[in-house]
Amino acid sequence: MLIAAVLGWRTDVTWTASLPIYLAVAPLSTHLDALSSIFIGLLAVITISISTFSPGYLQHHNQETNWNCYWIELFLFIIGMMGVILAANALSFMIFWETMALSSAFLIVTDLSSYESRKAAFIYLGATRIATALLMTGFLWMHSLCNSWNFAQWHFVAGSTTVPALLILIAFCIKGGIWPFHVWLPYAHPAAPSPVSALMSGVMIKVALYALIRVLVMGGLCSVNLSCLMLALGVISAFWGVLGALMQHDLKTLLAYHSIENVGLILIAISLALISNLLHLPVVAGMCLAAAIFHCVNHGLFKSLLFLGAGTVDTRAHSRDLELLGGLAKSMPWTFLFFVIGSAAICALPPLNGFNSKWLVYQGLVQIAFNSHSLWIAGVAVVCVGLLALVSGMAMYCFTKAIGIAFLGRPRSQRAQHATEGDRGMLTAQALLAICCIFLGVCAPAALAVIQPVCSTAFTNAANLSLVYTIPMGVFALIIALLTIVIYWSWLSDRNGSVKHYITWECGFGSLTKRMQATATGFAENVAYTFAPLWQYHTESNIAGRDRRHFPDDISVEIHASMLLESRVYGPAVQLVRWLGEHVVLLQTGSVHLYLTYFLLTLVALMVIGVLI
Amino acid sequence: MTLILKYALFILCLALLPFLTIGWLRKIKALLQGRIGAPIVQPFFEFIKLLRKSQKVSETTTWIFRTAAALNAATMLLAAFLVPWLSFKPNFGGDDLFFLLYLLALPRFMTILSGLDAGSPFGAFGSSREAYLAMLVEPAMFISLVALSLLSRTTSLSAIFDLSHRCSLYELPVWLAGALALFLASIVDLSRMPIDDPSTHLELTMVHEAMTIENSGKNLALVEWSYFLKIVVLYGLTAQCLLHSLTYACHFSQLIAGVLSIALLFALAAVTAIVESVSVKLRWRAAPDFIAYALTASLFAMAGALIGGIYVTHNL
Amino acid sequence: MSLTIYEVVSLLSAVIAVLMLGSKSLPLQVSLFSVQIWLITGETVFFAYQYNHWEFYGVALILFLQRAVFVPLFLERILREIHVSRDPGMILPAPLTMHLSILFFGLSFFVAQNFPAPGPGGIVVATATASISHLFSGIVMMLTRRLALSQIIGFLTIENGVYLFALTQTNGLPVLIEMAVLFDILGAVMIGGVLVFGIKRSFEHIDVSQLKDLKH
Amino acid sequence: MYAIKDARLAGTFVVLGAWIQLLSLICVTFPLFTFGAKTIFVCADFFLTPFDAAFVVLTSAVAACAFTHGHIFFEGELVGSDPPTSANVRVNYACAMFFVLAMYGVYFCKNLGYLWVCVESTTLLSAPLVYFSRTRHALEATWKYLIICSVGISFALLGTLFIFASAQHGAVSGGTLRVTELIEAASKLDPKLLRFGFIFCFLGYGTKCGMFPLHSWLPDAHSEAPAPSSALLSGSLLNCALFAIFQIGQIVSASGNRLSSEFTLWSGTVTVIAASLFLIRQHALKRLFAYSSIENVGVMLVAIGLNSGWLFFLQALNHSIAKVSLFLLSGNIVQATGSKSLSDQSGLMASAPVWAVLLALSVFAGTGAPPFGTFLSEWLILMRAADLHYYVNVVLLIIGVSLSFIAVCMHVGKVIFGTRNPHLQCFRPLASSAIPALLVVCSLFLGLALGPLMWPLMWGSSSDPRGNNVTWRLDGENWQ
Repeated sequence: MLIAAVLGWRTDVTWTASLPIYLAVAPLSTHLDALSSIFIGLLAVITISISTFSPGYLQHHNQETNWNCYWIELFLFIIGMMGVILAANALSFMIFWETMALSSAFLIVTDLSSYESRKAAFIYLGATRIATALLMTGFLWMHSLCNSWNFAQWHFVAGSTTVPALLILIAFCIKGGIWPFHVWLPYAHPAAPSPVSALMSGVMIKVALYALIRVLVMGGLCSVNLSCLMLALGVISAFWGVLGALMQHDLKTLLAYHSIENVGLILIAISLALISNLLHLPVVAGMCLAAAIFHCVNHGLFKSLLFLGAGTVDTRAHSRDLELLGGLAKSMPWTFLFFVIGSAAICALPPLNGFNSKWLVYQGLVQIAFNSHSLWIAGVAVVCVGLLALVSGMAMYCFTKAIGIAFLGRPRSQRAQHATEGDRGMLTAQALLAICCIFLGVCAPAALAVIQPVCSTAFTNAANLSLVYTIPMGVFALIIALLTIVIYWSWLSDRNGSVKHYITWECGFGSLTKRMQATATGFAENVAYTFAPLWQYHTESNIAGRDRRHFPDDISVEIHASMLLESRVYGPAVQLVRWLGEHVVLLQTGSVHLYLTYFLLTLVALMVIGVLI
Repeated sequence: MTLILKYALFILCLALLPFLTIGWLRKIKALLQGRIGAPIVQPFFEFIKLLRKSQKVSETTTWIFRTAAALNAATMLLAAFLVPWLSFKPNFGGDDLFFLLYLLALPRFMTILSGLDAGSPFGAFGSSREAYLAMLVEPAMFISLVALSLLSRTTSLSAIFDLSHRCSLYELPVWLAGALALFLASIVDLSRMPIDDPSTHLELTMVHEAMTIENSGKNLALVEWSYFLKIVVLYGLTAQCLLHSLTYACHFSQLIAGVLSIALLFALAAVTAIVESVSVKLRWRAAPDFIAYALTASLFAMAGALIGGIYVTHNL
Repeated sequence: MSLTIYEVVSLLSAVIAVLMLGSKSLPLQVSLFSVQIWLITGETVFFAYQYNHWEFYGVALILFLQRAVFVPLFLERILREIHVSRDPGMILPAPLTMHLSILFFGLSFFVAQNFPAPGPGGIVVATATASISHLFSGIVMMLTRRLALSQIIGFLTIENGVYLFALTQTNGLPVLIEMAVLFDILGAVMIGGVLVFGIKRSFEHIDVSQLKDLKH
Repeated sequence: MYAIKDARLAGTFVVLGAWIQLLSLICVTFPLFTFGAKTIFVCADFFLTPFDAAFVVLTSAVAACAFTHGHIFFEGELVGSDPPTSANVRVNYACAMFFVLAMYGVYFCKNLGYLWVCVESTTLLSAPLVYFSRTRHALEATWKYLIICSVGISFALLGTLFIFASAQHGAVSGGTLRVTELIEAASKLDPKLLRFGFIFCFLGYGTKCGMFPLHSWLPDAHSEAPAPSSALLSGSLLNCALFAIFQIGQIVSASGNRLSSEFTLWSGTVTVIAASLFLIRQHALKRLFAYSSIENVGVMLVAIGLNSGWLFFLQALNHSIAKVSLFLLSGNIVQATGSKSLSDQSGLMASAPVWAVLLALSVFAGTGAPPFGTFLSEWLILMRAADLHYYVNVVLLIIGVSLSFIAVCMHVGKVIFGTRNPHLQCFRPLASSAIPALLVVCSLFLGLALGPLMWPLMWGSSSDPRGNNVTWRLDGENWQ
């Protein structure tokens, strides 16, 4: 696959299946070019890492499961994603798209016995089917407009293509987990086994965005409303995702919500590319597209790194609940190191890869602000900068929480106390991804050089990225590293016994118990309080005892948070359908007389129609 | 010749100003409170003293705690070399504003983690609050700096803060509002009053101090030093904004500009001292309201920059 | 207006069909049914005589044997076997069903008016009305009676209507088809009877309105 | 068959007979598909066009599969608890044979009268199949099936008579029921009578094929019949009734009356929606699949309404393949768990992985998920509808199809997943999953290699049609 990626970057390759294989009205054909090769490369790297990770993970997994099925489904899943990336026409796309969806749905239920995973799979299946239905509609529509199934011949320039474009956009948003279609994501990703969630979160939702770029952006979509809609959705999901992540205390759910945030970022970048193209700023457009693609790759890397880390924790500490973890840094140092690298990358801290793509997004925004002559566009761009800053601040909050509560401090439970380091395969996989993160962080120009041709094909005279990106990241990284080492060795390191070990300071109150540490809930309470209305967040504290002011006997705090979107929108919709179903079956009472009555009524109706027509 | 002089001068300032500024700040506070107070160079002595002391480290901690101080110091040093916080700071390039803002986020990340590392409740309080404040204050920082960058259509700080072009009428409000926003934001970021009272030692209320409660000896020295550096960098940047708004009135030679920028730095420190002695610490829940002022100021700056820009383009 | 023999006979049998709805006891229904058959057969014979369709004598014969001889005997036998003489009540009271079917009589008249002018065979509104109303009363019978047997009778009534239509509205189907149809219906009745036995055996009654286990 | 006293032996004979039949039919109809031969002519009333031949081959293929699997199935029944009498099994075989013959008849007849006779006799001959297990439920199902279908069918006869009458009025002296003659003289048929004829036939044959308000007998019959018989009912009988509707629709639309196509189109759409709603709340596996058959019938009705026979055939083909495999598998599962209800059948993946995988694949094949054949045929139908500007129907269809997919997946998912089922003992798990496996492979093949297979039939040329701007050859339907 890597070879294919490299190959594709050099030259465009088109392959059409030979005659016996033919999808009735369109051939099964694939097309490999610079864009697809980048994603193939990402897929390849992550596939390699998870396949080294899986064996170690599977050993500690539930016994009910059938591993041959697991591997087969995984294979199908990867094939499906590859196919979607390579598909050259709508029908091939649909084939692989559905293969991807169904196989991943099965992968979610790898643990056959658990009810949650089944529920998650059903929710996911429903969501993805709705996406497919929208896609079908959009594709058929486009076909009747363009009279071709080839993506290459689809042009979204005419006004008549707005609605199909919207349908396709929504479909990809559902698959990509954009707000408000993200509901399936926080269920599906945690329920799946960690390698799978790494693959889903790392690649699958990127594949949806890839399809967005492939079909809409490459199709030259130029509808102002759609672009603005994308921007709005992107901003909301970036914010909502990180907020949700802050509210979560299950490690994998937290990561899942963060995927929503990053997908939102990517969508923002894509929409900026479209908008700046509409503003006749091809340079900026190219930059934003590059940002989108680059962030896809980066997020793929560090998110799967984090998921693998979470998986290691899950298998070795037998819990994903932050409140039960703690002090793992001691028992699993390497996992800890990789997790810190991943978190730093996702918080976009230099000199890691997350920063570079985010920097490109910021640059795109300010460039639009600089060059647009409309006050409003510029204003919106700058405000977006502020929002992104807020989001990245929240991201840091969230990941310091994750690391601090899970890995630092002292174990909060027996499980955490007896945790052990993951085996070699697991660590190798994470190491590989971590190295990729650092490499892409330090050697951004190389990555940008790979992305360059895509932007050039998408927008004529797009930016020359090597000129845009001017930060000598490598040098700075080197300086910081050297300075740190120097300072550390000159003062902090424990040479002449200048370091005395001692217990944590406790005001001389008496030794600290592990329950005196901060909880994840408490750590994130500030944000929860600030954005309480959005999550219906409220606490019920109950302090009882004779002298409850000074010597309370027992203190209990209950926290309630619910998602309006689920409770007010999707829930009722599902209920409605179910209600319909339950009342339709009442027609079928089993009485033959009633059935004959139906017959009679139909007969009369038809006769009347026959007479009247 | 002048180049070498410039470098020497800058290194000198970098070495001295952090200690002097904080010393000066404390001195003013003492005077306002009717005490004589320690000499201005006192912080420097304390720094040396701490460097000589050995450090106590909790067994709970990991390498994060051990290396955080060093990494912070290194990063702050790099930042101090890149951010144009003095008019005569030689230009080393690579001073993109987003890069620098995220570079400043790196030590924050490490500090928060080191606060959590010992597993002590106080450190956790501090870290949580620090993260919260940072989250709230970053939009203000970003927007104000972007607003300034709108004036010179570039994101390179040294270009933005280039004194060679004088500030026109429509740029004046932008610079002022920007200065205000930056100042307020820095107050929060440096966790000074009225957000946090660095001189109190009630763990439950502290932010920065609580976070670094476990540090001692050499470790503490480095933490303190990087904190001092942060003060001068942020206040220096604010001072530069003020300096620019002054250029509306008259044009400065390099010398005066340099002197002014240091003077303004001290002035800001003095203002901080006054604020800290006349105001009381805000309730924690009220902190966002305070930060809202910073955000509003930055938005003003943005609006000014945009409208002014339109105005200019139409007049051209 | 003067009524042709066809009209008189068809209307008569239609009326009988309506009357069948009114009758409560099965044997009465069966005998009414056979009267119907007599009428229809007679009509067929007349038709054959009038147009010299010799083969229709054969049709008439088979029809007669089948419905006027075999079916009644068959039904009688079933009745004897399973000792059900009275209908265990019906979904709607008998008079009401009669009125209902009269209503449908009207509807069928309304429909019949839409049929085009008579062809050589002499389509007349009355005959069309009669045959269609047969259908309706058949269905009404099927869906108001609880007994399995009454449903069979209703079905046969429908078939009578269809046959009547074939006879009067078209001047004669191809005889082969006619025969095939007749035999098919015979088969239907046979199987129906077998099933009635089955129902009796496993439910101790032939009240089909209680067969309600399979639902949803 | 009944003469052979040993049920097992009889079964063997039936199986052999079925396969021989299939092979011979393929050999006979071979020229139609390849050398462009127009018809296999028996007499004016009986002949085969390639279109009919395709259906005949499909029917006999379904029969062969059903019988082959049935052989194993009935063995399982005979060894299982409360086994049926050997007599029942043999009666079943005998009726099944004649039933299949009657279905061939439906496709052979080019005379509406004989068509009617054949359809009616399919009802009569399949009633014993439903009655197989002699239980109360079976009896109830059979009674409903017989009564409702017979009534419906008698109306179809009336409709046929109307058409005959309409032919008598000016078109053909003395009237005719031959489809070809009717189509030739279509323009001269008396419109009013023709309209009523169509309405009655539609009603009658609609009852037989399980159109929405008249479908009520279908779930009972399909769920109560033994698995192979329900496979036959669902996989081939429905096609017969639909074929009849198609024939009459041809005549009506030849007379330039759009009524028929509109009727069929809309009833199809309504059926799809209704069936998908019915699917949401189900408790028994076979009833579930029965409703999904209804949904597919709706899709086929739409294809007929679009006047394109070959789409109808494609859908029928794919549906038959998937549904046969589904019913056979459900038969296995019901046999193994000894219960019809979904709640007792969970944990299949853990207990019988082969069946579970096959079940999942067949469900995807049956509910129109790519890369299986049904997806493509549905896609083509939607495409055609969109080209003819029936946008509302397209949208409704997509909604219905997706809804039914979700519903079926939910229910089947409950069966497949879950912890190991203690009281589930499989009877010859591998042998009993051979035929379903074969069918799934066929469906996959159709999904991926449909084009070349269909060009000779659809476009009369074995070259790449280049999308959809091509004239289709047969039955006067073509892409405008």
